[in-house]
Amino acid sequence: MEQYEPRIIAFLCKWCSSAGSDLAGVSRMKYPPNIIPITVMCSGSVSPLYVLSAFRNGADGVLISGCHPGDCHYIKGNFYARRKILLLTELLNYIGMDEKRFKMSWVSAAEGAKFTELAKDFVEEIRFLGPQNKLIRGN
Amino acid sequence: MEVVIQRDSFPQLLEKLNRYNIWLPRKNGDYWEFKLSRGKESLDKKYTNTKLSPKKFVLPQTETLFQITEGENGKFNIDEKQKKDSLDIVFGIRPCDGVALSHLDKVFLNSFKDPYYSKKRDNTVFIGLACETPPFENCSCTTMGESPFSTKGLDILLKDIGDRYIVEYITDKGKKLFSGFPNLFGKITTKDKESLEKIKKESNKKIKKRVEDLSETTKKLDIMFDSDLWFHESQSCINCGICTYLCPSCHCFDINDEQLSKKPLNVKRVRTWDNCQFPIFTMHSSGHNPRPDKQSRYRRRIYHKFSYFYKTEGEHLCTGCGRCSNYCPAGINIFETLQKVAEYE
Amino acid sequence: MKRIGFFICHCGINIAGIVDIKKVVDEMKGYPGVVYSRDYVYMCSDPGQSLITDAIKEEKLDKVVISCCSPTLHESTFRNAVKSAGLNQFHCEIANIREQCSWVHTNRERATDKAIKLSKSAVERVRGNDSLEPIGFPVTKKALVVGGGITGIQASLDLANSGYKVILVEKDPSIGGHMIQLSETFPTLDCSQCILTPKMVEVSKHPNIDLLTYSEIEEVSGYIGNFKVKVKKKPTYVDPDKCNMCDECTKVCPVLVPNEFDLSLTGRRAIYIPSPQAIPATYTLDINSCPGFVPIACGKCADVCEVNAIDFDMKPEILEFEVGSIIAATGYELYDKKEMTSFGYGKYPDVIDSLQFERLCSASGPTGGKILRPSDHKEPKEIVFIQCAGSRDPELHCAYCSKICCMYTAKHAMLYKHNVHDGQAYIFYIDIRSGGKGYEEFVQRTIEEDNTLYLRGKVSKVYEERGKLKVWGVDTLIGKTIEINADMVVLAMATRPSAGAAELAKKLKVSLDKDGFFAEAHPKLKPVESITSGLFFAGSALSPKDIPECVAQASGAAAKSITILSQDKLYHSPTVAKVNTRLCTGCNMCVDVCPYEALSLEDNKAKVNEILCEGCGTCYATCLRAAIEIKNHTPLQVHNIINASLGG
Amino acid sequence: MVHIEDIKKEAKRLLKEKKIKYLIGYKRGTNGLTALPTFIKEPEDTDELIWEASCIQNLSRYLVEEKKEQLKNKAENTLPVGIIAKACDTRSIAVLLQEKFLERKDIYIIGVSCEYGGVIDQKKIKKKFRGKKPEKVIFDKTNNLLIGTKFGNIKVPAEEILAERCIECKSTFPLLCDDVFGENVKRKISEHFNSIKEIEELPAESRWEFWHGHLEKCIRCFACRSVCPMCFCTECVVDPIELAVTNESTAREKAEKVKWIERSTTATDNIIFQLVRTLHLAGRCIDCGECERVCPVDIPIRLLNKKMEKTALEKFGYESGFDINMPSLISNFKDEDPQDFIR
Repeated sequence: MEQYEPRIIAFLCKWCSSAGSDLAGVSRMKYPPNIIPITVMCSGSVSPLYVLSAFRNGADGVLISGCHPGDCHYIKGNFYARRKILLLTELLNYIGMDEKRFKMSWVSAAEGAKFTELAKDFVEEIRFLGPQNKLIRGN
Repeated sequence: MEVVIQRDSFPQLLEKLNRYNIWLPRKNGDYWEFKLSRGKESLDKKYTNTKLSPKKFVLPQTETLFQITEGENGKFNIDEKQKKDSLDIVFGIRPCDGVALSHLDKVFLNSFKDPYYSKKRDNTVFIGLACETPPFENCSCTTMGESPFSTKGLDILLKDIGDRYIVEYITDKGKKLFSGFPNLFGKITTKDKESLEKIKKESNKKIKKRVEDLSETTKKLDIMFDSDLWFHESQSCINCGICTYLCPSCHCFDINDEQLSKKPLNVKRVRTWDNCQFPIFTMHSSGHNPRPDKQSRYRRRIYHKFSYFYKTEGEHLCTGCGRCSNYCPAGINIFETLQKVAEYE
Repeated sequence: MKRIGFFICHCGINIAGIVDIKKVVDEMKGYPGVVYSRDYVYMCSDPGQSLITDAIKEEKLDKVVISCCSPTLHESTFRNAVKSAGLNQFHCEIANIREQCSWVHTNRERATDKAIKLSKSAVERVRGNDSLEPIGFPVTKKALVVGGGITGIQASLDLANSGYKVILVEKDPSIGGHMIQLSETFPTLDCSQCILTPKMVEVSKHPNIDLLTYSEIEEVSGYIGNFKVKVKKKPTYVDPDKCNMCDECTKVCPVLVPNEFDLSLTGRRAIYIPSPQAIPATYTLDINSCPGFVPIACGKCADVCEVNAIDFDMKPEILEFEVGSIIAATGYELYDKKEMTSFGYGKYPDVIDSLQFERLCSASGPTGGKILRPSDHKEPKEIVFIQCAGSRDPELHCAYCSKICCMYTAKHAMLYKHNVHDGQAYIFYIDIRSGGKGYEEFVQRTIEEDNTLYLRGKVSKVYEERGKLKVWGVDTLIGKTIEINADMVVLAMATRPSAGAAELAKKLKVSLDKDGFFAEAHPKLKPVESITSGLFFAGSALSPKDIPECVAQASGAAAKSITILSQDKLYHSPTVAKVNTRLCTGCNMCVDVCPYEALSLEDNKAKVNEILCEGCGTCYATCLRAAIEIKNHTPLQVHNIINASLGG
Repeated sequence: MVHIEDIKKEAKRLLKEKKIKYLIGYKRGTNGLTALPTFIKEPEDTDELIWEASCIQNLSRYLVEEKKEQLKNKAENTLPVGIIAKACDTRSIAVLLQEKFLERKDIYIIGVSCEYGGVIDQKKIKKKFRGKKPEKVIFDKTNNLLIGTKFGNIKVPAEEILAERCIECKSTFPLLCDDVFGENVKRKISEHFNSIKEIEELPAESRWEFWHGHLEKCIRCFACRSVCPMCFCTECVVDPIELAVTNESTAREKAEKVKWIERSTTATDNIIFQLVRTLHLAGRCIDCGECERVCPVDIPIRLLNKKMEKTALEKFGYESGFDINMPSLISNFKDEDPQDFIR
């Protein structure tokens, strides 16, 4: 039987987390290819609709990653993101979506290793949970 | 033709029919809806009427018309989603909703025969249940020229006379359905007929007649288009779609293509209910909206039901079931509007 | 219909080693919109770039996607190439299949699958991109410098000497700041006033500098290249053009108030000149202490003024300017003495702060350069200097190091010894921080040549007993308590941001750091820049600094200003927010969240100032009405990218 | 105690003295117990006003409509519109003011305190008085309500028939009022978030079954959205109310509308619609309960919003509808906002 391969969308802010994942590449660190990165300008620009849309289109997990508090390229975008994402997390959890499928992280441009660890752990967590079939479109 | 079946035999009847999809009214929380039968059960004596009308059996809210998929070699495969050959049997259709089915037939089976509707209509047996007591205060079938024992649109009508039902076959389809098991049915007696007449009379009496002669009343609509009645009647409307989505006769629909994947292409064409009370219903792509306010939308609803449809089809597109008025969040009552039309000078 | 060209780079074996290039090329060939798909070993090479430009022409491509390394490396390379072929730069997008794919994965099949998804995503991104041109806007070739201390003076002179007009605003009646109060400067011991006054004079004479003393910033609006500034010029009640500096007025003035310039060691009249070297050289009438604002009450100065320079009817003036850049150099002040009661400061006249000691050492000071006790004008024979008075004390005072105190205290001890040859100086210190050219040698001289006794430890209490100041402290090196009977105690007070900094920050709409200093845009790479383009900081308004550092930052900020002022037009990335006014309901939420003040409400609709907008998109994610989005980062693009990323 | 005669008198005065354009209030319903909205222009019509526990609706929704009409017709409002508002209704007006959709000068608020009561839950009444046809509900001075029926008045303990939201209500006294009737009473409240406790305590899978089961039924009549005073967007993100296009809109603008969900009434898209609505109401919903009341398929929508209300309060110390000058929940942050969920 073919092994189940989770599909994960990662919204990475351009200045910290995307750069951090670039660094993971430059440092030739290895992580599983299940995570498809989507670069956004700032974690603050990620609308909850993006997350829901990712789940709807078949994502098994969604990651949002931005700069550490205080390091935001846009000064405070990640603080707004933190609020919105917490609200979304609470809501998804409340309706019975597995909260582990949705994650937020701070990854700086220097944290290639952190990104690698995060990616590995997240893929394994999702692999353990299995396919997400609650918010799949058409259902 | 009329026969009789004991109330006690009803579960047996269901059992005999169990190779079909049998739908019975069942309570879901605070309201009734049609649910697939779980086997031996009876019609609940407390049953009033379903909140959502039975139109969904012939005109589902969402219906895939066909689906296009792109194959390996770039060829497209078109799948017409019309595989419905199994029979659906729906018990407990109130006569008003049966009348509504006859309205829908006029729309979908007359000048243009809608294949999707037609197929579903052919494969569904609608078994009515006459109202020995009108279930709601707003029941107004008599206003519409119908009765709680009307047979329009139905295949079979059951009439509850206490411990048994009088079974009236209306169509051949209906007659055929029960023909396989004659020993469940008995002959109708004079006594049965007498008690039925009594119940009928009682029931008719309980139903409020809102206007004396609806057709006379609605003739007034011809001169009322610019009346400020529409403004006042619709002032508390909130532009939701409850009245039309719950209405058994409303049948406006929209068709959309829904893309599931870009490459390989996977698209389906879907027909969904639409709603004239939504502001977007008449919105033009230019930004112009010929029915820009709720008074024009409410007026449209009344005119469609009591003027335009009447003029083309000879019937009012309303069965008096009362759903729109029972469940309107703002308490707008279509029958009160009709009364005001009647009083209009 | 869009004609999109797809190019994939092998990057030698960096990409091709893991990703099945051919499979990606084939897969992309069939993707909607892609009409051309090919690979090359090094896309960024000249032949690689020519492949793109040629294909644009031959295949009539209108958009291009290149799957290669991170866009941080070659996005601009490829966008320039695309531009040279006649397309708008935004019709080129990069899919990063090296750093985010081939370098981090090992499974060929799955890495290839991911490369395809990333490539499709880039196609979806480029599909939704509009042609955009950088937004150009003009620059007012004039700078505003706030603060007339050494930092502000240096910045103004550098700007003015480069040919730009400068408006220098100083809140006090004279420029010169704290440096003009100092005696000698470490480590060279040259006279502070002697080296500063020529610069002050140059400022006053410079044709490019408009000096506004006794003035404060009232309001700042606008943006880089186009700030609008309102300055309030307080009335001095003395017409500087008429005043001939005869000094008759001060002789008749009946009021005596503490002299700020001498830090209350002397007094001054209500009408006064701050110091002999004051620039502008004119008198100021301090209306808060003058009893005669109603001239009938006093008016003596006006009576004696032969040139009628005194004008009681002078009113505050609001002056408006347009400038292209702003440098805030608002400097520092000493820690509030009220906080230092345990050392007897404010209670005993002979416990003084470091600036007061500077005045005592200064030849122009109250004692003519002799070090005498304020209480009885006797020469102190034993003097205690206490370092870190308020600094490096996170529990009670300031957590940070005030940086300059180690050096000036060493200088004070040295100056004391040069003045009072038989005296003994003690210095209580935590550490001696003497990083800097010639600094360590200077401290060593203080210790060795001038026999200053450095005691490592803190002072717990200073109190007076029989005419002496008892200093209780501890020497942590020998582990014993120490008691010194001193004649005078000098506190090396912590430096704080100047009082007006917080208010100015509000007007400039920038944030302060946790200590109240201005916050630089980046602590290392943008040390004089603020988060607001066109606004710079310099000197001790940012953090405690000595003179050479202040001067260096002043020149740095001036140079940064010149990078703006020297442009005829400035350009700004066009990927900025765009409002759909038909959807906007004017709820103000985007205005609330915008970090750049780029949004405002006009006629109850959000309006974008494209020059201020940095395109972060926080407004989009906040807007409940989907009435605002970032150009070329539209929700539709993201929606399609999500779909493509998941294989749709 | 609130006396309807006082309200009528004031309403009459306002209309007579032309202080208000018209008054939005409650009149006796013709269909069951629930009071109906009425729009009174003439002073003599004020007699039809009622005030009792059946005045369930949040009439501020009609202020939104009035405003929209004004915007559409670019008309300048000359006189304020009068409105009879309960405590929760005034909070929704507060949010509308906070979001600058309404202007204070355009509204004249006649606040009515719910005192010890609140409004009734139609479903509870229906169950309790099956067949008795209740005609009106009268507030008692105590914790009881009197239900008027053909068989006379029946006394019922308030909590048995009050709407859940009223039982959990923080403050029964209206804010921002021009006139206010009734007293500001402190009443005992057991738990503000009692109604969601049960769901919160379910295991995740049961929570999913609960919500999936409910949202699957949604028929997209959009009554929840239509009745909500906070849903004043021109174009709803998930499914358009109307298209914000004009004759200047380009074809591309029209073509490139994002379809976050489809028209097909699939459970997934129903859920996404409600999730988006819930998120958009976070920090804005003031728990008037209208969405849940009007839902024809009995989806407990209020319990979604209640969860956000709880999160806003517990995590961010934010309460909606009390302060019109502060930034909204999501257009604001505090340095100490929780981040333990972030890795």
